[in-house]
Amino acid sequence: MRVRVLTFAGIREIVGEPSRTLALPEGATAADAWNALAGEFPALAAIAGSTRLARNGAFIDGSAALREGDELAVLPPFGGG
Amino acid sequence: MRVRVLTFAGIREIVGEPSRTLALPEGATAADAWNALAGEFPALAAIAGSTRLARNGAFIDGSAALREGDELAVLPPFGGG
Amino acid sequence: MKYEITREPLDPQSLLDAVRSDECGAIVTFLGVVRVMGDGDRPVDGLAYEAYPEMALPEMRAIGAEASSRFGEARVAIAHRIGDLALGEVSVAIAVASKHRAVAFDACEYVIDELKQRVPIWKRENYRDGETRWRPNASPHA
Amino acid sequence: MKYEITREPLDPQSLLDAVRSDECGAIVTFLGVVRVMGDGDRPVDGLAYEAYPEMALPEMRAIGAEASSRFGEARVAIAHRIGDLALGEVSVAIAVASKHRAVAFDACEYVIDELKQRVPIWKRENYRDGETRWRPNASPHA
Repeated sequence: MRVRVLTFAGIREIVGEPSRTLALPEGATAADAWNALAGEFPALAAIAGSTRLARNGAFIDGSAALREGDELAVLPPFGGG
Repeated sequence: MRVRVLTFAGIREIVGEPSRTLALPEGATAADAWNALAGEFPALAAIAGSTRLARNGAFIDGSAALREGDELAVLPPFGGG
Repeated sequence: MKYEITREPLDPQSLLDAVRSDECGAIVTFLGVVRVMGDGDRPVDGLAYEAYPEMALPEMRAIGAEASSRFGEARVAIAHRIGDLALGEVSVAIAVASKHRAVAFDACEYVIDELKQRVPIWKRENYRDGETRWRPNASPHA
Repeated sequence: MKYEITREPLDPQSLLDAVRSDECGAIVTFLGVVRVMGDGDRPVDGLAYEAYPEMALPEMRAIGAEASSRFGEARVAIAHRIGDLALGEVSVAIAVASKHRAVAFDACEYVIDELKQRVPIWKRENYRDGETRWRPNASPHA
């Protein structure tokens, strides 16, 4: 299946583009998607602990199963205000 | 001696003018000035307890002695904001 | 910074401009607005404010200075309108700029609380039924 | 009332207009302003903000609704700017109108505190020496 990964701020700079399509096996979780991304961009490993994930606009745990067409946002710590 | 009495809000409405000159004996206090005013306008008696006095822009007690040319402000409870 | 008692409509933007600086990351403003219920339960058409400016302006300056020293450095501006005000018009505008927001919030709230108690300004409520009343602020200890 | 993420300069007056009503006697606003020291001790030339609007706007609405139910009825508007901001420009503007001022102050402070923790917006500090850094907000429990 294919999911769209959205990246922001420092993570976007590491990945080099704001949006990226990942091809994942059926049944893959959000953590699987993160690991696929971190495998490609080793600099992400250092910030895994402070990064949150959201699917289609709602926060999820790494254990959440993804579906074809999901939008997975990879969110570094917020700095608005 | 003569002092200028400034009145505001409800007190001004009772007295009928915003400023009034009182002729007082030498050595008169702020309380004497108030009593002279209240003698002329009996409706003031009911609000004596909530009225404060200021001389030349500074709060004073009734016991403060007045001088020729003083400006005595008679201040009902504040309502700004 | 800017302390004013005026018969003209208040301009919140001019207070913002008075307090802003390159050092300040937060600006908190308070606007008092004429509302239909006034301070009580009787609908009003509008209010009239009256001031003793020779005493009110120094007191407003003193409150601004206190606000700045109590909570942390802050830049304060206060404007109060007098005369006749219609529903929705602004009676008082306060702007406080500070490096950090907690100071700005605390200082702004301090200014409006103290202004209501200490500044010689009076308010007359003009009720819809034609009656009027000079209405003092509640005591903070009431 | 009004919730916005925009690249255009923020207009505090439009937020005031969005929240005012005949029932509200108090309007409290908060403006976040780009200051020379940023959040740290290094002088900045300016900031850049980035948002995930599809998630940020619903979260801003949720915070506004919480603020109104927690402290007493309040009308809330929130605007956040994104893109490049120079010194002195406004990054966030919040307006809260309520019947009484204590509610407006509490609700406004709640909104900015929660916004900094919960809304997916990011800030890059552009230092004078040419370096840049994405700078997260401090945790409230830090």
